[in-house]
Amino acid sequence: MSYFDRATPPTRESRLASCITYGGTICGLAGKGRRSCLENAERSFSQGSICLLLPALGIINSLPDTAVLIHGAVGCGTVTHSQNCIVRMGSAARHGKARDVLWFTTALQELDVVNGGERRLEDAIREIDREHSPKFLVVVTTCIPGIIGDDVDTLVERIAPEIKARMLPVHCEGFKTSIWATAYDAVYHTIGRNLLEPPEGELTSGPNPRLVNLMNVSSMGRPDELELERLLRALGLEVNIFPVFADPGGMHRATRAALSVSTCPTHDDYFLKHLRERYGIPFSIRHMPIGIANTALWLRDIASYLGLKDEVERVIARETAHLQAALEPLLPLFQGKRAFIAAGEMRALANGTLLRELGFEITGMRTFHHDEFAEGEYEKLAADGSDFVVNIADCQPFEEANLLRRLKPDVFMGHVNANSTAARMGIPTVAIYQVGMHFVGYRGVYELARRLHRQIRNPSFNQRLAEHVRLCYREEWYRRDPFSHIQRRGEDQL
Amino acid sequence: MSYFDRATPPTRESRLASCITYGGTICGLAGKGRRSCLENAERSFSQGSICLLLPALGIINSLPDTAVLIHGAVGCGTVTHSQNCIVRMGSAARHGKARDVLWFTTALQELDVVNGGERRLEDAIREIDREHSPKFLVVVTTCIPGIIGDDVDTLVERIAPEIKARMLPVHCEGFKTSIWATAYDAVYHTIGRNLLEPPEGELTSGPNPRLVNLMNVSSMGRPDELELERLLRALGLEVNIFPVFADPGGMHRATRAALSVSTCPTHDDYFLKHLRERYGIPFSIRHMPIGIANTALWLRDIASYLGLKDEVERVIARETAHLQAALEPLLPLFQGKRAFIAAGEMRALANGTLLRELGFEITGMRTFHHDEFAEGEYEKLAADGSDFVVNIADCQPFEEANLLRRLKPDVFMGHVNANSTAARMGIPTVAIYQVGMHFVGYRGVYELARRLHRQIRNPSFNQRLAEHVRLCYREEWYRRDPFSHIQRRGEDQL
Amino acid sequence: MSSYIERPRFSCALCGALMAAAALPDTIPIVHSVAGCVGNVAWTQQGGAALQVGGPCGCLGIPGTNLREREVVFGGLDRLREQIANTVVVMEGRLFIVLTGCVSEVIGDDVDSVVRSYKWAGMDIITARTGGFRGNSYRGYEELLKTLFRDYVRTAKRKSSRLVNLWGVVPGMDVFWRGNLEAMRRLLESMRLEVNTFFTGEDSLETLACAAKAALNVVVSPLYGVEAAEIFTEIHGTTYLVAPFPIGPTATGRFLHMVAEALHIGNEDVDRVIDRESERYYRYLSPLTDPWIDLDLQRYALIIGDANYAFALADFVADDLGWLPEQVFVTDPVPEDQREDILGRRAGLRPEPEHRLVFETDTSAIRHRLDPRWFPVEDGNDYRESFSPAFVIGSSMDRELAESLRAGHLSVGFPVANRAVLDRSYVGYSGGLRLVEDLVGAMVAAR
Amino acid sequence: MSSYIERPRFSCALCGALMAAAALPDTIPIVHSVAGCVGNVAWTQQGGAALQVGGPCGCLGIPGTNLREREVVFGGLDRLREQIANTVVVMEGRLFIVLTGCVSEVIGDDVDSVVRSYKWAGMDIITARTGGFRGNSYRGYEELLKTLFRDYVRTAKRKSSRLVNLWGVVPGMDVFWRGNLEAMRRLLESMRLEVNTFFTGEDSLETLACAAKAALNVVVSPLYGVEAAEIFTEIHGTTYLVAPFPIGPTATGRFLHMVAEALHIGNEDVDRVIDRESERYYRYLSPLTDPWIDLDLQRYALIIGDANYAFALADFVADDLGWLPEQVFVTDPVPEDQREDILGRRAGLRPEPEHRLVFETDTSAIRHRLDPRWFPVEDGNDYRESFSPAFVIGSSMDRELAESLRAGHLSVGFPVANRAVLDRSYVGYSGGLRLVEDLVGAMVAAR
Repeated sequence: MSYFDRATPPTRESRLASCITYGGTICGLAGKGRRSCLENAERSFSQGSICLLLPALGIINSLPDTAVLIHGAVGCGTVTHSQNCIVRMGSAARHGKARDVLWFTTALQELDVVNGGERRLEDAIREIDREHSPKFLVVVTTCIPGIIGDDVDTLVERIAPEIKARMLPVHCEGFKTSIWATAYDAVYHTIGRNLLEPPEGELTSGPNPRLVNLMNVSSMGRPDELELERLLRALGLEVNIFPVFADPGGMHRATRAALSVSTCPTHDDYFLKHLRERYGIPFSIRHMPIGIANTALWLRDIASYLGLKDEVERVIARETAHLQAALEPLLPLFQGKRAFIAAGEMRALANGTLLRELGFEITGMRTFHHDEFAEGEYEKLAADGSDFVVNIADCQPFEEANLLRRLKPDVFMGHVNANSTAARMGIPTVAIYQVGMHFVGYRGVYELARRLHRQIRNPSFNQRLAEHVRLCYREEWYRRDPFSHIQRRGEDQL
Repeated sequence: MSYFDRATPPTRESRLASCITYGGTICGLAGKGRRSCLENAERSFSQGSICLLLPALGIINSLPDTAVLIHGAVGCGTVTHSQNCIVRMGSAARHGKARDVLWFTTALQELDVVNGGERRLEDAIREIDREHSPKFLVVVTTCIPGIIGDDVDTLVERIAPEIKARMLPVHCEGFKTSIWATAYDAVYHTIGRNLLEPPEGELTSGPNPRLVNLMNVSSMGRPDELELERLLRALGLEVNIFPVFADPGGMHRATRAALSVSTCPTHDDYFLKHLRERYGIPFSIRHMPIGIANTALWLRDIASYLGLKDEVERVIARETAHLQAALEPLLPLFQGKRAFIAAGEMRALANGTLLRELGFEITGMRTFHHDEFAEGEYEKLAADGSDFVVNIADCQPFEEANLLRRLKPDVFMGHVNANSTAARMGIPTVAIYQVGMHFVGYRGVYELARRLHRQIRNPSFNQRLAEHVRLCYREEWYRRDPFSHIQRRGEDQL
Repeated sequence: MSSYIERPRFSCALCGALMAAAALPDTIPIVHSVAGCVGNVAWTQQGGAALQVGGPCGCLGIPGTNLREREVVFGGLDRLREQIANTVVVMEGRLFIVLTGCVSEVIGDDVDSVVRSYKWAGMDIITARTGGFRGNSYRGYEELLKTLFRDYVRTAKRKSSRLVNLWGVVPGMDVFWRGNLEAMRRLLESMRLEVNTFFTGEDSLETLACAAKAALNVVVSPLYGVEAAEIFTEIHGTTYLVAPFPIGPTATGRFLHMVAEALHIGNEDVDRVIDRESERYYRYLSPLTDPWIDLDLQRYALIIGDANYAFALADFVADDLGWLPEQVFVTDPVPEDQREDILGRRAGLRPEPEHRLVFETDTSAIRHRLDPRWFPVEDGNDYRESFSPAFVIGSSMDRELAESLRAGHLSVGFPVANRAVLDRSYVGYSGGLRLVEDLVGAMVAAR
Repeated sequence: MSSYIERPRFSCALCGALMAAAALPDTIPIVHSVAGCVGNVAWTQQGGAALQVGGPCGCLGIPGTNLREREVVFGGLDRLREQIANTVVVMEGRLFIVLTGCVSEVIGDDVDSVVRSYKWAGMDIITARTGGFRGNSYRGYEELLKTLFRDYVRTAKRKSSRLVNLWGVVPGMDVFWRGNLEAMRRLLESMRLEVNTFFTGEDSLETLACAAKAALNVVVSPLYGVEAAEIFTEIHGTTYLVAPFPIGPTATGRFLHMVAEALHIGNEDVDRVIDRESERYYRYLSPLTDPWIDLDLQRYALIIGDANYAFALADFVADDLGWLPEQVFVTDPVPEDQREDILGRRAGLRPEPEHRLVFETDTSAIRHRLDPRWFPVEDGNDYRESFSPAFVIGSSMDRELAESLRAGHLSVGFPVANRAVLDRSYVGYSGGLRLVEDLVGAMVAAR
C-alpha cells in the first residue's frame, strides 16, 4: 500500500530516520549515513525553533485561487503575515499584481479543547465556502486537533459533496515530528491524493517527451526559476514549474511530463517517488543546482535521463566559461576567508561547495537536520581531506554562538531568521536564501559572489551592532563544550 | 500697429489702467468701472506679494517639449519647485506619466550686473541647445536684465539661425508692473509672435466650424477641463484646449477654430483680440463658468455665437436640475453662513455669486487687482441691494487680518498661499482653486459645496491652530481702520 | 461569534506573553510547548511587527522544552525540569518566566508545581498560562501582567505619592510600543512623576519588583491590562486609572489632566507641561498651514485598528486634524457585553454613533460593512455623495482596500509589513507631529 | 563655471536670508525689493521645503517696499523710509531686518544710511545685502549671520565657559532645520552646556544679543557659516570649531568629542552622554537585525545633497549602515579653490577618492556623470558588475533618476516636494534611527 493511500503521511523520522542532533565534524559524518546521529540523541537544553506548519504554509499560501483554513489555536498560522510578503512579491513577479493571502483560523478556544473542534471546523468550512467561494480550500490541522482527536479527514470527506470549494486537508501537528521537512510530504500528500487526476471532461493529451517538471521550493523566487528555466530551455526542454505558486487546478499536468527534476532532494523525494510509481515518470534528484560543479552535475543528471549528453556539455562549457570570467575580479577578496554556513542540510552543503569554488575555506557548518540524501554532499566536501565542525541542530543558536566565538569566521551564511546571532557578533552575514533574489544556477553563483563581496567590503552594520549589543548567554557558556547539552547515548561522537 | 508687432507687450496698467489698491464696498465699486480705484492710490505700508514671473511660469512650465531658461538672478524661477508639482500631476492626468520641468537659470552674478548679462545668456542658450536639445526654449527676462538693459530680443533674433530649439522670449521684469495679469499678456505675446503660423510644409486645413478654442488657465486642472469639454461636447462642439499643457508645436491649430472661449476675461483678452484681428476668430469672454448662473451665462454666450440657442437651453436645464437635486442635502448647513472671499478679481466675484447660490451671505471680498472686465460681476453681486466690504490688494494680509477680526466670517475662500491668515484666526477655509480638483461648471459647484460642507462640519485644524498661534500684527493694528495705509488721493473712498 | 477569524490582527496568548516577557529587562522566558511556537512568533514579527524581530535573545534564542509525541503521551514535566535547570547554566538572566503553550496545557502538565519547587530553591521564576486556546496576544499580555503583579511585585509598606506605573501598550501588537512607552514615560516625568513602564530600557527588575509603591496605576487602554489592574488593586491596593491612549495635543492634554487629578496633583505641573508642549506642537505645525489648506488635506478617514488605536486615531484626526472619521473599525474580538464597558471608559468623550463604530475581526468583512459612500464615484457627472477624498489608517493588510477606495493609506496597526519602526512613536505631542508627517507623506508622495 | 545652472537646489541670497530672518524670534524682516521676491520665497517653500511655508508672519506677511518702475528711476529710499516707519505701527516685533533685493541694489539705494538713521533713533534695526546676484540662499544665510554678529550681538566682557553658539544649519535649505537644531541643542545640553541656536523656539533675542559670551562657536557645516564664524572671532574673540553635520552614532560621538575637546571639557560628560545614547540607539536598532540581513537591505548608495548632507549622509550610510556610497554628489556651486578647504575640514575622516566625490550643481548633469555601473543590468544572463541594488538619497527632483536606476529613493535635500517635515530630524542618535526607519520604509513599501 502506498503512503498516499493513507489519510496522513508518515513523519520523516519514521520514513527516513532523519535526526536533528549532532555535534562533530564533517569527517565524522561523511560516509556514515544515517547512523551518524542516532535517533535518540537529544538536547538537555533547547531553544525554540519552528514546526512543519511553517514550511507547509510557505507552499500552501502561494497557491492561487486558494483559501487556507488553519484548524487550531489563533496563533497557528500568523506566520502567514510574513509569508504574505513573499506571496505579494511573488504574485507581482509572476502575474504583475501583488496579492494578499486569504486565510482563516478556527481560533480554537477552551470549550473546543474540551468538546472537540470538529463542529467549529465544519461551520467554518461551510461559512468560508458560502462567503468567500474559494476554488480550493486547504484545511490545515495543527497540534490541538491532533491531541484532542478531531478527525478532519473523515469530516472533509463527509461534507465534500455540499462544499463548492475543492478541499485539501494537510496535516501539520507540530508535536508529531521534529523534522520540518515532513511539511513537504504533508503538502505533497494532499496534492497526490487530490489534484493529480485531470478534471472530468478535460481532454488529456499524452505524455510530452520534451516536458520536465521543475520542482521549485518556496525559498526560491522567480529569478531562480527563470535561471533554471533558461538552462533547461537551452537543452531544448519545456518546463512545468511545480508546486509553489502553481495553479492547483492545473497540477494534474505534471503527470504528462517526461521527467521530474528536483532542485532539493530533501524537498521532493516523497512526491517524486509517487509520480514514478503511479504515473511512471522518472525523476532526477541527486543534486542541488547551487554552485558551479553542482549545477553542472544537476544538468548532467537531467541530460542523462533524456539523452542530451552532448547538448549538456556544450551548455555547461559555455556557461562555466562565461561565469568564470565574470567572477575573476571578485575572487581576490575571498581567498582564504573562512566561512561558516547554517541552513537546511542540502542547501548548506551545496553552498559549502560553492563557497569553496569562490576561494573560501569552510570553517564550520550547521544544518537543521540530517538524512540520507545529504550523504553524497558530505563526501564531496570531505573529499579533499579538510575537516571542519558540523553541528546538526534545529537552529539552537546557543550552540552556534559558542562555535562562532571559537571559530571566528570571516563570513556567515545563514537561513532566514538565523543570521542575527552571527550579526550581533560582528561577523559579515549573507542570507543563504531570500525569495526574490538569485541563488541557483550560474547566475546564482555570480550574484551570491557579488553579495558576499559587498558584505565583506563593508560589514559596518554588524560590527557596530557587535560593539554595542550582547547576546543573552552567560560568559561561562562560551567556555563550555558547545555540544555539552547533547546527550550522547551513541557512538561516532567527538 | 498691433501690440504684437512690438518685442514686448504693454503693462496692464497702461493698457487697461488696472489697479491694486482700494478699500471700500461693493456698492462703491459697482458701475464705477476703472475709476473706482485711482491709479495713484498707494499703500504707505505694504507686504510682499508676487510678480508676473510666477503666473507666467505657471503656463510656461506646463508646456511639453519645452525647456525654460530664466535670465536673472538664481532665485528668480525657483517658484518652479512648486509648479513642478502641478506639472507632474497634470502630465500624469493628461499623458499617464509624471514629468519634471526642465529649467535653467543664468544665475547672474555681480560681474554680470556690471558688464551686462547678454554674453552669459548667449552662452547659456547655446549650451542648453547643444546639451539638452529641447524643441522649444522659453527665454524669460527678469528684473536685472530689465534694469541693466540686456537686449534679449535682439540677441535671440541674432542667434536664432544657429540654434536648433525654437526660442520664445518672454518678458517678466517684475518692477515694470504691479498687475500680475500682465503675465498672461507676456506669454500670449510670444505665442502670438512665434507659434501661430503653421510649420512650413504642413498642410493646413481650413477653419473647422465645430471647433472652439477652450482657453484654460493654469489654476484649472484636468478635471475642470474635462467638465467644460463635457459641456461643450453636449453642444456638439469639438474642443481645442489652449494654452496650458498645450503642445507649442500644435498651437497654430488654434487659428482654425470657429470661436475662442475664455474661462477668465482677465486671462485672455489680449490674445483673443489678437486672434480676432489677425485670424478673424470671434471670441466669447464675458463670464467665468463658476457657479450655476455663471456657467449658464458662459454657455449661452458660446451658443449665441454658434447658433446653438435651443441646444444650450436643453443642456442648461438638464444640468441645473440634476445639480440642484444633488445639492439639496448639503444646503441646510450653508443657510445664512457668512463668507469671505479673497482671490483674483474674476474668480473671487464668480465665487461670490456661487456662494450666494448655495445660501451663503457674502460678508467681504478681497481681489488682487481691479480692471474693467469685472464691472459686470460687481453689478451682479450688488444687484440685490446687499452691500459688503471690498478690498482690492495684491494680497496684503495685514488688511485682511484686520477685516477678518471685524467681520468674523463663518467661512473663508482664498487663493493658494493666501488662506493662512484666516486659518490661523480659526475660520474654516477652502482654497478657491487647487489644480487637480473640480471648481468649474456644474460639477465644480457640487464638489465645492461638498468641500465647504466638510470644512464647516469639522474646522478643528484651524480652530486648534487659532487657539495656539498668533499672527504677527500688533494688537493696536486691529483697532485701526483696515484701510488706513491706503493713501487716498482720489475719490470714491470709504 | 463566528466559527472562524479571517486574517486576525493578533496572534495567540503565548505570542503576546512571549513578546512582552522578552521585552522585560534581564528576563528569560522559557516556553513549555512544541518547538514551533517560538519560530511562529519570530516569523509573525518578521511579517507583522514593522521589521522588529526578537528581543535581546534574538528571534530563535528563546529557551523552550520543544515537546514531542513522547511528552504528549507521558507528560512534559521531566523535560521542563531539565530545561529549567539547564537554562540557568546557559542563559544570562535574573528572572525566568515559564510560559505554557497549547500542548503542555492540553496534556495537563502541572507546571505550577515544578515552578514552585524552583522558586523555593531560591530562583526568581514565575509562570503564566498562555496556551493559544486561552485567547489572543492581548490576553497573553494580560496574563503575563497578572503573573508579574501576583508573583513578582513585592508588597510595599507605603506608597510613594509621585510614583506611577503605566501599562496598556502591548509589546509587538503595538508595533510602536517601544517609542510609545518611552514617550509616555517622558511626558509623565515632565510632570515631575516617577514612572514605571516595565518594558523599556529605562526600567529594571528592581523597579518592577517595587511597583507596589506606586500611588497610581495608569492603564492607557480601554481593554488591555484592565483586568491586571484590578488584580493589582486587590493585592497591592494601588488604584488604577483607565485613560485613553493619547495621540496628539488634545488627547494628551486631557490625559495629563486625568493623571494629575487621579494623583491629586495641583494643576500647576500639568499646565506647565501642557503649555510648553502645546506651544511647541503648534509652532512646529504652523508652517504646514498653507499646504494643508491649499492641497486640501482634509480627509474622510476610515480607521481600522485595535481598541487602543481605533479610538485614539479617530479622536486625533477628528479633534486635531479636522478630518472626518466616518467609520471606525475595532478589530479586537470583543464580546458584546464588554463593548459597552469599553465605550464607557472613553469617559468625557462624545459617544460614537452606532453606525460609525464597528467591531469586526475579519479583514474581508470590513469591506462588506463599509458604508456605501466609501466607494468611489466613477468619473463622469455623478453627484452621488461620497466619502471622498478618503484616507485609510489601518494595517498593511488594508492596502488593497485603500486602493480600491482610491484612498491614501498608512500602516499603523498590526500587521505592519511595509515599514520599519525603531523608536518612532505616535503618542503625545511629538508623536502627533510624527503622525501628521507620516499621513501627509503618504498623501503627497507623488507630488 | 557654466553659463547656467540647471534646476538649482537653492534659491537666491535674499531667499536664504529671508527664511533665516523670519525664523528669528520676535523679528520682522523688511524686504527692500520688488513685490515678487517675497511671493517667490513662499512658492519656493511650497514646492521645496517639505510643506513648510512661511514663518510666524505667514507666507505673504513679510513687509516689503514693493518697488516699481518709479523707484527704479528715482531711487527707493523714500519708499523704504515710509515702509520702515509704518512697519513698526503694524507689525509686532522687536528686531527689524532690512534685506535688500536685486532691484534696490542695482539701482544703488544707500540703504545703510536709512537704517542707520532709524537705529540712531533707538530702533533695533539692521540690514544685510542680499541681492540675488550676490549668490545663493546659503550665501544669504551667511550674510544674515554676519550682520547679526556685527550689528546685533553685543560685545561681552567675559566668556561663559559652558556657553556655545551653534549654527551651520540653514533654515529652509535644510528642510529638517527646526528638528535638527533642536536635536543638536538637546545633545549639547545633555553635556551640561548652554546652547544658543538662534532660530529655534527656545532661543530669544536676548540670548542672541548675548551670544558673544560664548566660549565656542560650533559650525556644523564645512561651508555655511564659516565666514560668519571668522567675523565673529574677529569682533567678539570667540573661537570656532568647524564640525561635520552629525548623523547617527558614529558621527555624533565624534562630534561630541570634538566639541568637548574644543571647550577643554573632560571626557566624563561626553562619555556619559555617548554611552547612554549609544546604548539607546543600538537597543532600538537591534530588532531590525534579522530583517536587515534577511531582506538584504545593504545598498549601493548614490548620495546627492548639499555640503552638509552629502558628506553626513555618505558617512552615516557607510559607517553605521554598512552601505556602499559609491558616488557622492555635492550640489553646491563650490569654486574649485574652495573644494580643498571643504575636504580639509572633514578632519579625521578618510579622504574620498576623486571619482567618488563629484561637485555638480546641474540635475541632468548628475546622470551624465554617473559611473556606468549605476545603470541596471538588463535581465538575462548578463554578468556585468553593477551598483545594484541601489538607493538614491537626494531631493524630490532625483526620483526620475532613481526610477531609471531601479533604485529606492528618499527625498532629504532641498527641494522636497513629496513629504511633510515638522519636527523630524536626522541629526544625532535618534535622528539616525529616524533616517533608518525612513530609508527602510522606502525599500519595503510594497512588501
